[in-house]
Amino acid sequence: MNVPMILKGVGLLAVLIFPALGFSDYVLHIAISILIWGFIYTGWSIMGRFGLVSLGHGAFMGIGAYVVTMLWNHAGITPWIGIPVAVVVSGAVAIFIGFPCFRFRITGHYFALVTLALSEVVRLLIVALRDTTGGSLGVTPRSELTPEVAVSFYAMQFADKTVWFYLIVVIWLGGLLIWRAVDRSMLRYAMEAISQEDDAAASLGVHVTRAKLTVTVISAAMTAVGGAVYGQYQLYINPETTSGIAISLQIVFAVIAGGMFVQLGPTMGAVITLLLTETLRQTVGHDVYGLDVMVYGAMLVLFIIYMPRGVLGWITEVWSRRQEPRPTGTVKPQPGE
Amino acid sequence: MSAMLQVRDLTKKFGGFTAVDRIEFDLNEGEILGLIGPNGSGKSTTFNLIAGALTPTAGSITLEGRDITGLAPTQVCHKGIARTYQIPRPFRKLTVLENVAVAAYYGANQLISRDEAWRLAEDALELTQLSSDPRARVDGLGAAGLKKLELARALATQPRLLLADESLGGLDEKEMDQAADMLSDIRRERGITIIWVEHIMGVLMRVVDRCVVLDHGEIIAAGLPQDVAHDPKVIEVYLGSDAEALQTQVAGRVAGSA
Amino acid sequence: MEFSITDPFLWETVIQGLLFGGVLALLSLGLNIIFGVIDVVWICYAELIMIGMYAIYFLYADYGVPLPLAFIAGILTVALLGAALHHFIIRPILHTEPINQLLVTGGVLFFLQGFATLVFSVEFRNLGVSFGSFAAGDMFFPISRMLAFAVSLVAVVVLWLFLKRTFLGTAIRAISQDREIMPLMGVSPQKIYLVTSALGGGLAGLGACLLVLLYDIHPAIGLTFGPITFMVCVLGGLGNMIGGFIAAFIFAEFIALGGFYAEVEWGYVMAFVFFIVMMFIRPQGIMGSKS
Amino acid sequence: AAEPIRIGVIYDFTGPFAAGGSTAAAVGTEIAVELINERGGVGGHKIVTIVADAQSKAEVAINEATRLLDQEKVDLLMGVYSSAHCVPMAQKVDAQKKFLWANVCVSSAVFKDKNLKYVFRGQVHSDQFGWASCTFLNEYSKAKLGIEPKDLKVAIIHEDGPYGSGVASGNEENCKKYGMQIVQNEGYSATAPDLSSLVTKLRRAQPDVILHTGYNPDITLFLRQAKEQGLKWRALIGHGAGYGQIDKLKAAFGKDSDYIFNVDPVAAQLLDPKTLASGLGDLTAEMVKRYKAKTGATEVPPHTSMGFNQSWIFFTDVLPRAIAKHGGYSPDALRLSALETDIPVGGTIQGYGVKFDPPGSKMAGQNSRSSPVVMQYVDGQTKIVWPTAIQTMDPVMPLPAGNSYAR
Amino acid sequence: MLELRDVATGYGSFQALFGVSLEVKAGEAVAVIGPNGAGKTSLLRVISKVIELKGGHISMEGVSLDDVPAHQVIELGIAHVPEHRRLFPRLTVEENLKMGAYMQAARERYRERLDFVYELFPRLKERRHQLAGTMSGGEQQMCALGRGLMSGPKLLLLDEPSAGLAPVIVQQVFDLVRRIRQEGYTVLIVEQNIQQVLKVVDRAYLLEVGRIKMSGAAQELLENDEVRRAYIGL
Ligand SMILES: Nc1ncnc2c1ncn2[C@@H]1O[C@H](COP(=O)(O)OP(=O)(O)OP(=O)(O)O)[C@@H](O)[C@H]1O
Ligand SMILES: Nc1ncnc2c1ncn2[C@@H]1O[C@H](COP(=O)(O)OP(=O)(O)OP(=O)(O)O)[C@@H](O)[C@H]1O
Ligand SMILES: [Mg+2]
Ligand SMILES: [Mg+2]
Repeated sequence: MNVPMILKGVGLLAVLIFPALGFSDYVLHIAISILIWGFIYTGWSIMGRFGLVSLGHGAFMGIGAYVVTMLWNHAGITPWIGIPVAVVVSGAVAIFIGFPCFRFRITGHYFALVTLALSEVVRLLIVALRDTTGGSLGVTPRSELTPEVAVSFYAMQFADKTVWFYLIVVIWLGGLLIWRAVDRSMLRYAMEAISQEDDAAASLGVHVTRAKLTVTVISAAMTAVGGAVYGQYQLYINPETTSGIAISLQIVFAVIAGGMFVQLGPTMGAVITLLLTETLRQTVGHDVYGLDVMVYGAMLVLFIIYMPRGVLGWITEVWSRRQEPRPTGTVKPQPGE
Repeated sequence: MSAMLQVRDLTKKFGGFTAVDRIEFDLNEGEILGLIGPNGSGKSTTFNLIAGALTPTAGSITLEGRDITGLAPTQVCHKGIARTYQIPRPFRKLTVLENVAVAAYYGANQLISRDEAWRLAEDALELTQLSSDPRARVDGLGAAGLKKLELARALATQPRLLLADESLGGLDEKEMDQAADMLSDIRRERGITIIWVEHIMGVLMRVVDRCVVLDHGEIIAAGLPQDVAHDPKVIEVYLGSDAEALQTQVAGRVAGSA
Repeated sequence: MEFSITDPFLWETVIQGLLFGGVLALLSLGLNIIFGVIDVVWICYAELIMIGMYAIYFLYADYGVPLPLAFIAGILTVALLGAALHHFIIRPILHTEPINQLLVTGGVLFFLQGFATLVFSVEFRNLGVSFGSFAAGDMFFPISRMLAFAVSLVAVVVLWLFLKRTFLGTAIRAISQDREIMPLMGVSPQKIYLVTSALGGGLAGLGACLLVLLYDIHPAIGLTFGPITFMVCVLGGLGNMIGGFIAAFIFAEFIALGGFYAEVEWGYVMAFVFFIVMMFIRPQGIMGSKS
Repeated sequence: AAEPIRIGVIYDFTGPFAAGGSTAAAVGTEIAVELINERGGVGGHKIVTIVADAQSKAEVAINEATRLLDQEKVDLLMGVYSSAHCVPMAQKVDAQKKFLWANVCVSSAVFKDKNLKYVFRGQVHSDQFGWASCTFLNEYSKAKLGIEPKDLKVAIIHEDGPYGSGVASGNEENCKKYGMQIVQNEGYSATAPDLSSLVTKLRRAQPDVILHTGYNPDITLFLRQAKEQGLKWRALIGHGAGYGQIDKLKAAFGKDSDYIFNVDPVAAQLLDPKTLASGLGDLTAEMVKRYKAKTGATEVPPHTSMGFNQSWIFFTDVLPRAIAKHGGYSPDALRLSALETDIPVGGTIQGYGVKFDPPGSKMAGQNSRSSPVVMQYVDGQTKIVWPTAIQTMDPVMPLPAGNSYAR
Repeated sequence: MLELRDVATGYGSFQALFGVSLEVKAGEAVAVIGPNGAGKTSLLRVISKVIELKGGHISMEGVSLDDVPAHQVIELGIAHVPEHRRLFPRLTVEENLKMGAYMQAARERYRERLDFVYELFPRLKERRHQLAGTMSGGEQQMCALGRGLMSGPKLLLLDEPSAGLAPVIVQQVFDLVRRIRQEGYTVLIVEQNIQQVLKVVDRAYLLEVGRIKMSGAAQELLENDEVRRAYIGL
């Protein structure tokens, strides 16, 4: 039992009893949003931490949200089936776009910009296919809720935010576990190796394309689940809020702010960015229009310059520096940062 | 006995330029073959072709009777061929041990446990005399250390054939001798067959069984070190005035071993 | 819709596409030179253009500065802004992961958008200057776009000569290949970077001069050009100015002909899909040389 | 004094919608609140507003609605500019049994088949925009253009956002109904940098009338490219949003902005006060005065009237009755009161009356008496040309020679 | 001509040189030899100020270099041909040479110097429009030397010019160094190839772990037992 473990335990307990603390629905709403986004950001960081900086996750989120809602609205298929379908679709798209990218060694800025185009294509498609998707007006999953029916498990619709909260806590914890599994796997070393010297990694037996595709598909699938859950929770999706460049950038920035090399970094990113935007909008935003966006931009700049590993990355760095000299003995490296 | 590796008619063109021109050679199991030649004569390109990093324009490569021409680097590795890079390419974000462990885990042709991978990695580090601080970052290794790391990683994949590209570059003369001894040891103890590219003739000639000399992508000479050292063509394009010293040295070796 | 080579509307579309390509080409120039030299993508590039447009607008519309002077001032403003962007924001993180440099300019993007909202308000502004158009039979070609086309042609030639012929230009090309040894040549890398940033900024300013004639100015104008400019640069091979130049025309034709044969909306979808497909066929860009 | 009534007011003050009329509408609402409070509030209650910026983003709009209701404990919500915000917000608020009084957003989708109980809108809806322009054309085509409606060639172009596509589908449906020939129907992104191929196609299709819905930047771009590429028409009918901002069009196009039609809820100051209930003329004058004082603008856009008028209806009709008759201003009281609203045509400053569709009907909650008007810009003046009963000028059609766009 | 007194330098917290003093007289050729990682490259780098001078003093012809920024060192007549040649691979040979003449004073005599270098290395003239990155190792080394000469330096710093080259080319490179000497240049050269370099230079310093271990005439070091045992093998 070490200090970080204790902190994590206490943190988890705090999360679990959170709804019982009597906060208003708004606070609960923000908490739920943080967890959904935290999950999505965690999904992004699974590939982002290895230098696969995707600006295209808006596409996967859009696919998740729209596939599930379209299946429900047009075919009456429950989201419980819709979500796996969305995962498969987004995984397929990830492979479709990822395979050539990785085969042809599209990395760095190029990869970022190709994926940026992908997220834009998905957004444009949703808009252009307005007869099916509802276009940029967005669409609401057909509601099963009435004043009498507060819970429709079949439709994955719940009037009570507390239900949502726990459902999403489970999903979020699942995301963290996936993150950890990847972190502790040999795949992580392979990806680190690839991100440095992909030729050398290949000649040492690492299936470069396969390894990259694996993390990409995991990441895309998580994002799609996030998008689907987001749509179910908000009971409304539109192309701007679930896909396109803006969302993709939002995802990247939040992860950078929180720290993508630490398990809880992406969640931290969600906490920081959501609280920051909410606070800024409610304080300066109402008096001086534009100032909040300005401050937000400036904070991002400062984060990247002074805390390139994110807030949590920075904290753990300071922490581990204080723990110096590092214990020796076991030769096996401790996974994780 | 049929040769372990057979290279036939191997050709590589870059645009209009022919870097490797219809070369052919055989390699017997347990041999150390020296691949030498002037700068730009196609040595590294040949390695890249065998290791799958480049696809041949023509020709074939056969390992232990199976055609491996045009396989991807990963597949070639799994067939038992490992290579080092002339300019070291360490994974800078990983520790020394992790660098080698990746190779051990993924380089193995079958699924091995992670513990097994760590063990193989430690083993390879020991063999290359790198085991002093396996948890160090590779940045601290220095030129000689990086060369050793290249070897350690290659060995961790449990190859039967090792392609070593200028493993001595940047070492001082004493370190060179040590490294050369290491290659002989590897061959003797593990039975690993080696092709070795090097410009430091004094050291290379001491260790190799045979030499192949490339110039402008073509083989201009092949044979025992003492024959190659006397070959006028090789002297002209490659050895220059070093030839004399080399001839006496090689002669000494032949005499010594006889 | 039938295809007919004699259809004057088809020809008009093709030529309009060409002219629009000129606009895109001009926009991509600055971004490309920055990437080619400093290896940084300025995500906020279109926002720099926006600031330039505002500068020109206010000088001309509010202070009565003659248009040519306002143009020069606009170019200088953005050049200065480009240099400042590099000096204060890019330089401190030049040694860190390349993607950080891309993202930091994303922060600047938000900052500049917020800044414009705060200072210039969300109002749409329009210079109200029109140069009319040139009629060839039944086809009409806007002079402002022809101007953009001509300016980008001249700019690319001048830039090319500058990079090929002068010492400074050679140094600018050299520094992207080996940053560390530049001091050994007696070159101060910082100075080159600053000059390049200013040059890239100045080219953005030049873009602003033309855009201000064509579009309304508002804080979100960057959305209109940002993504498409990046696509053009990548398609041409990041940092490859000639490639970017050609890519601009290909892209514009896709938009124009796609819009002509299908719908405007689908024209853009097709252009983006084409982009993605091209990345797989020629990942290094149509003219890129990096392997 | 009685407790103040807290109202959460949501508009877009930043992002693309802000200048598209949202800010102007917000000022209208602000003026209405000021006036009411100066008159001592409603039933002794002062009105307190908590204003929120939706930043032109749906997610923010939802967050703000939740915050205002839960955190700020407002009694009801009001405002909302964008239809993309209205749709989800209406549903959420209704599900929570909270009250939303929508002021500006027009999409029919907000109400259509949703059977909302606590959401009401006095504003016209998008189907009516589409209906108004086609009906206007149907009435005047033969007389003014000498073309039978069934021979009239119309082109529908629109930005592909919720607003543009909503209006356009109304256009399509109604013009088809009148038998007109729709030679082109196409959407484009409001941020598109180039519309030349659209212009080229329109030149080829040669429509008599273009029905256009868009925001400011794309309208300017379209008109500029149309002019430069020699696109001609007999009439151009815009539908609110960007076309509601005549001063912007005038700044960009000068005299060429003359004779453009615009379908919109009327800007109150344009109506002849004599056609309205007594006192409304003075009210409009006061609104105009205050708007100019607050913003320094010379033109008062229609959005100000929308923001003002809906608020005013609420403060002077729904709210007092709820307090007096239904025992307060709980969502249920407000709802009951709203369902009783019955203002005849001519009873509001924008001319239309108010009667909400009852629960169970297709558009439950929508004002069935609202209607837009068709206006025309002449020499920087805005004239009402339709409905004929309240017109202040006979429509000028076709476009007179001399205008750059005239055939 | 060049004088170093108690020079210290390093990378971050790592110290590479500890109080190194040495001297190069006008017209001399001096070698610095030593094992891997001894700090030879660092020594040349600190002279051209590519890395920070952390202690001691450097002067060139009596002018202190202590506070001169890296890109101005060349103006004092010091040209540094770096380790691994470091040509600009996607510039042509001639453009590489042009970069060598970047500084203001050299630009004025650009033509003249170019002719001189081409005369010295006719091969370069032949290949002047070829991209530097596509040339053979030996040709690249010529180009790197030529680039160093373009600024018209008084002192040439050469860092392992023979590394990674085929034996014949190594001999050519040492021939080049000899020729450059004959043209009257002062040379400070760092080499691993001790036997060869000591045949070319007048004097040499032996550097070990950041300190000068020994110095003397070239012939002296070549015959020194310790040097022979530690570095020449055999
Ligand atoms: N990817 C490539 N594209 C074009 N030419 C190449 C490429 N790779 C190698 N070459 C050229 O092929 C020739 C052979 O190169 P190679 O690296 O095999 O030489 P080498 O014998 O290893 O030389 P050295 O001893 O200097 O390492 C060289 O002229 C080189 O410039
Ligand atoms: N950029 C750097 N960052 C950190 N340490 C460095 C760096 N460059 C060199 N060093 C370290 O400084 C020491 C001296 O290096 P230097 O390159 O000067 O040695 P050298 O004598 O030139 O060796 P070689 O024969 O390998 O070229 C070495 O221990 C090396 O690891
Ligand atoms: Mg080689
Ligand atoms: Mg060195």
